[in-house]
Amino acid sequence: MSENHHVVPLKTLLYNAGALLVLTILTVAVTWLHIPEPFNVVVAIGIACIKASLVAMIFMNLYWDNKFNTIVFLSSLVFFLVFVFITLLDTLFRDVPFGIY
Amino acid sequence: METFSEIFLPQRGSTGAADVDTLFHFIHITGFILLAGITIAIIYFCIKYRRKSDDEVTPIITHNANLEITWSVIPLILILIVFSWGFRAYLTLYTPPSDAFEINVTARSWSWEFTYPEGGSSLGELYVPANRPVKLIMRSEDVIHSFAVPDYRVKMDVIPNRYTTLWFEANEPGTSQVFCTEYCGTGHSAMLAEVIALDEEEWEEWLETGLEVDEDMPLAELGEQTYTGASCNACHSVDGTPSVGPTFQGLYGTEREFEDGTTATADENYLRESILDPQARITAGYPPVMPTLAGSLSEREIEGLIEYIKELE
Amino acid sequence: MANSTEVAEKNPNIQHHFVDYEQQFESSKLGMWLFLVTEILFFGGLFVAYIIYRAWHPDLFIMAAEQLDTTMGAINTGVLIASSLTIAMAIRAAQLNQKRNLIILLSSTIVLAFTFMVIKYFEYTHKFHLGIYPGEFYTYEGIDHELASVFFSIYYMMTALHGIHVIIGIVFIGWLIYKASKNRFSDQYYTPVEITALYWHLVDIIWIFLFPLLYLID
Amino acid sequence: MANEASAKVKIREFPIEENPPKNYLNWEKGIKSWIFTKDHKRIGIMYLGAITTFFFVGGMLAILLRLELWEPAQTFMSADTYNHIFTMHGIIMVFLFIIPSIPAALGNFFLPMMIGAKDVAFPRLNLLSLWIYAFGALFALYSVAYGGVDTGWTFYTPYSTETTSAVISMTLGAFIIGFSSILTGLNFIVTLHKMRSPGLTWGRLPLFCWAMYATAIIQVLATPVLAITLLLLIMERLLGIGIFDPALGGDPVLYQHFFWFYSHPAVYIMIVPAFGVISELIATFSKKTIFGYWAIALSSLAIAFLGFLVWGHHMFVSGQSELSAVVFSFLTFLIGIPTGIKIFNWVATLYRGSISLKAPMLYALAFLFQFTIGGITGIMVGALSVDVHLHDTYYIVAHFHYVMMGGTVFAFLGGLHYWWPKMFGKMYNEYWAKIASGVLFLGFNMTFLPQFLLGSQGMPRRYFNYLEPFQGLHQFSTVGSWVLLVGFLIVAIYLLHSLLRGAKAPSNPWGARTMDWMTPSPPTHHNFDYSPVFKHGAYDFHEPISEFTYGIEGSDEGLHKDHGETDEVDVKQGPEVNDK
Ligand code: HEA
Ligand code: HEA
Ligand code: HEC
Ligand code: CUA
Ligand SMILES: [Cu+2]
Repeated sequence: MSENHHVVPLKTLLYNAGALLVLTILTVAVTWLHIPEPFNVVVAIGIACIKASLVAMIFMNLYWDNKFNTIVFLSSLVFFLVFVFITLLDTLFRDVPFGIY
Repeated sequence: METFSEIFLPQRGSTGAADVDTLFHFIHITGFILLAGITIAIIYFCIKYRRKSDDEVTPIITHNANLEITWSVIPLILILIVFSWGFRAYLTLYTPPSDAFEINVTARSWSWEFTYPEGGSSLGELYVPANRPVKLIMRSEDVIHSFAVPDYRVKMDVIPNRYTTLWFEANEPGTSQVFCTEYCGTGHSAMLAEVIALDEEEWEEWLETGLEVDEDMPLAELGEQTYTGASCNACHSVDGTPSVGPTFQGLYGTEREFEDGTTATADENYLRESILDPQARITAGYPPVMPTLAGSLSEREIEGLIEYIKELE
Repeated sequence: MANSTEVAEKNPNIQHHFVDYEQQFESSKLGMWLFLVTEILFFGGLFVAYIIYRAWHPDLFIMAAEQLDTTMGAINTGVLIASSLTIAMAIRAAQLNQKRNLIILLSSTIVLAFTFMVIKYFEYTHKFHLGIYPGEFYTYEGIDHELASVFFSIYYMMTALHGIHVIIGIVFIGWLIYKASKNRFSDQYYTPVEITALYWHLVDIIWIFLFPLLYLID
Repeated sequence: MANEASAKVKIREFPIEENPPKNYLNWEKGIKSWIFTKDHKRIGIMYLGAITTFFFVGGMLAILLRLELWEPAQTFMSADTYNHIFTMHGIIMVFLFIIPSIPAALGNFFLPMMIGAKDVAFPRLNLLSLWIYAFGALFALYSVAYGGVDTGWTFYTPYSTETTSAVISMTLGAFIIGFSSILTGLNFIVTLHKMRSPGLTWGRLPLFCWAMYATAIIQVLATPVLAITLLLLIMERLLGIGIFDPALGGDPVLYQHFFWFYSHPAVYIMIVPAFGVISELIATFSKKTIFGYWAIALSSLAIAFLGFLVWGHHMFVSGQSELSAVVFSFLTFLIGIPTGIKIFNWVATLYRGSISLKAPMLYALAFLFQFTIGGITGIMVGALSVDVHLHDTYYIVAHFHYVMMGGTVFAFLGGLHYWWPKMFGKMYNEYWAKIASGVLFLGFNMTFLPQFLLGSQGMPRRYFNYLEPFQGLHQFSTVGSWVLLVGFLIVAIYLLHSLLRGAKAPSNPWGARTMDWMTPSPPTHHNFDYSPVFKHGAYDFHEPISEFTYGIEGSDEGLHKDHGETDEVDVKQGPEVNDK
């Protein structure tokens, strides 16, 4: 039974945590650089995404797991993005007069 | 065609209405044909292929790709037509011409106030020139309302924190009904108004004199007008039926009892106070919801209202 | 469903309607992932509010974020990452039948979770002290923006909801420790450890996004 | 297909025992055996009881609404009362009746049986979902006791933050009920993935299951957004957080985005299960392989997905940007295509079938007619310029009653009749059932057809008072609602009669081929006392019924005396294999 469950090596776990901590320091450090808008957001979110994928893949075992679980996880992000972008389609374009289309 | 149209739709009061109507009829007719086709097929099959014995065997027909494509593509074409048509008309509906005559609209629970560039304002009656584009710049003082004129096929929500706009061009002089079509509470269905489109002469004349209150009109008649114009009728009846607020019938001269236990006689002063500062004394058994009308009614209108209430025995 | 009763006798942790442990384990895990999906969309609503308001009022966010203590936020990020590590190691301990380690690792996860909450407590009280309350109770004058209270409403909604999730996590992990002390887990059965860990990692992931979005605006 | 020998399993036929003395209803006795049951069938029955009760309450409120609209101005209730009543009508019908209706009652009962499982994947969660539902309903009742709400079922801000009515407890109730819906959906997805019996490939899955699968996806993805929306609304009232309240700098239109991001997908939570029921009814009562199996199955998923992209069509005149209105309108139309595919495939299934016009089939045919009207008027209001005129008028009211009442409720009634013998082991009176379906069809169309006219002529919705010229149509509609009431009373009477002294039902009165019928009526406690194996698809009507009652040899532990045919199949096609 649990023979076919993946037991993650201790080293992998520790390295992963180390990488996460380094990225945390990095994300704080880049704010000292004062990257101009909007790239600072891009960098901050980019780093957060890498961190989240590390947690999901290693700690949450998705890398070794049934791929369907990954699909389930990613689908939530897809629908979240749908929510964000379509709403922005309204909120960012309220003052744009209709004539331009 | 015109009479056929009038079964479904109100009269066409604006230049934009015809395009909307044609699309409306197009969808109805196409839809009806589709529906008829489906219904006839169902009925025909049900009769033709009725079960005759319990051990009937049916053929194995699993699918047919050509059919699936046909009944995906035909609707696709139809919706593309409908979409672009609706889109184009919407574009005109919400792009006011630059020379439009501008009027400000203020919505509050539950009345409409119209302010004209010349400075005057009217309650519950919007005067516009016919055959000339009019642009409304609208704002709400409390919750969301919606300004709708079915005759003109226009509608737009009126929201508290920013201006929304709407434009139309009445194609002939006449009166059309205005509804509030966004639910706004007790008086929602009484939040009515009228648009009165005037021909050029009348419009010029109205611009000159209309904003001033007609000095000759008897006070009670003015009061009656204000009663609906300022939407007192949303909460007060004149025939004794209970509503949000007490009825006006027989109100004058009676002994009023208040939430704090005190009493007073409903005389002129009391009526004036009730209109201008409704929260000062709350009549027992009623919620403290009446909006103040100080500022939006002229002195003569207030007098008119009081006179009108006095006359309602 | 072959002979499910027979199998069930062998492993008392299998419920009657499952064929074997594998089916039950995989089902629970898929169930948990689906639950995490709902959690993501639940928080997603708040992120949408955040994004919309930030797009509308970038200046507000820059001004208001200055009131947030980056150091504390960063430490808390580290704390949560460490707790993710300990709970991931806890699964390993369960898989390898190391009962003692399992209990120690779960307990350290709880300790870290409490640390997180304590730091949050100090952050909150500091703000309350300044009069930075959510919504209408906001009284702080230091930020020259009429929507300052809206920023902090979003901040409080996000972090408080996250904090509630941390507390729920603490309760569940506490329950795991209790069960572990009763020898309930082994390489034959550790589903609860696995799915609680999934939950806990998600709480971590959400914080990973909250931290740069709320604290690191410049 | 290099089959290893080990994948082969001996199977045999298990002839169905008719009306055995022990079934799930009398398996255990006492109230406790119900409220603490983990049996999906009993949970389904309790849901059925609850939603029928709420449908009755919501329906009676509707009768009151229609009565009040008999005359302009006050007929017998005040404007405030009217506002409370239509709000309660909407909330009860949507959150307490229609969303749980087919999934939680019929789905809970039949989904596990259709896939040959003993129960759903998480029976305890299932029971929890019922309790959460009951708990949420209590909040709603509490709110009614404390004055009810008058916001409309949409809770638009800022009205909902300003009104003095009991908004918090009501939204809390809806918030809680949302979790029950999430749990049901989650349970169904896992059940369908992990609990299918050997041989039940995705391509053999009954279409009802496919529909439940699509519904469950929407429930899981959309309902959490409702939860956060209502939570923010509650916070707006409690703390004044100012996200939605314009008085505090918030944006009321943003609230509408949040609300409809859930509530538009929610309309597909209401209708997609109905599609599933209709697929079963049409196939069974035409005794014919369903036409376009994959088209119907996958279009449910397409609808579920597209349903997330169109919410803004409720906001064409709300003040959202024109760009988004245009995008929303375009996406809205796309949904017509997968839906049309379904309708056409159903009609094609009738072709050369062996059609039996039993009451469930009558409901299914009425569904086709009424839902097509509802759907096409949906296209009508999806057209930008036309919706400007029709928005918030009775045209909208008619549109959504045609899809919800004429669609979902009719499908629900069809399903209720279809599965009644299985659920309770009793036949209903076919004669009266046919009459009632006719009365309901008539009453429904009398009530709501005139509302299209009212709306296109400009009559706004949520209006307590109306102008004189609308009176004739309003009265016609009110009379229609009485016909509806009579129809429902007939249904209630003969169904009660059937419960008390109906004839015993055979195990498969309609000759269906899905697994839910391959067990006694009512089913035994564990659904099947053997491990079922699927040899054929759900609509292989050319195979005799005996081909559908196979199970793994010996899995009954010697319960079955008469031994049918034996066979051997490759069970590697079981659920585990399919997933990867
Ligand atoms: C069960 C519930 C349900 C369902 C299934 C639908 C289905 C659809 N609805 Fe409806 N709708 C509601 C419930 C539902 N709706 C409710 C409750 C409201 C009001 C909420 C409120 O404000 O209180 C509402 C309001 C509503 C509006 C907002 C109107 C307004 O307020 O101004 C719109 C606008 O686009 C709309 C569109 C649609 C469309 C395009 C579909 C489509 O899914 C329909 C698709 C079906 C067909 C098209 C018919 C079959 C197809 C064919 C026969 C093929 C041929 C077709 C073509 C050529 C297109 N609906
Ligand atoms: C599932 C959804 C659903 C259903 C089924 C119904 C059913 C009915 N609705 Fe409702 N309605 C809504 C959902 C629904 N409605 C919503 C969401 C709104 C909008 C609210 C808002 O604006 O906020 C609305 C609004 C609404 C209005 C508009 C109010 C207004 O805008 O001012 C009207 C007016 O006529 C109306 C009428 C009716 C009528 C006559 C029925 C009839 O079909 C009812 C018939 C039912 C009965 C008479 C009950 C009898 C039952 C039994 C005897 C028990 C036996 C039962 C079984 C055995 C199953 N409804
Ligand atoms: C929100 C609904 C509402 C509107 C609109 C409204 N009222 Fe009232 N009115 C009330 C209520 C409720 C009361 C009783 C409570 C109170 O005394 O404030 C009341 C009380 C009164 C009274 C005192 C009656 C008594 O019982 O002593 C007068 C006079 C009055 N209103 C006049 C008007 C006039 C004139 C208008 C229109 C210009 C108007 N109201 C508009 C709700 C309303
Ligand atoms: Cu104002 Cu409705
Ligand atoms: Cu919709």
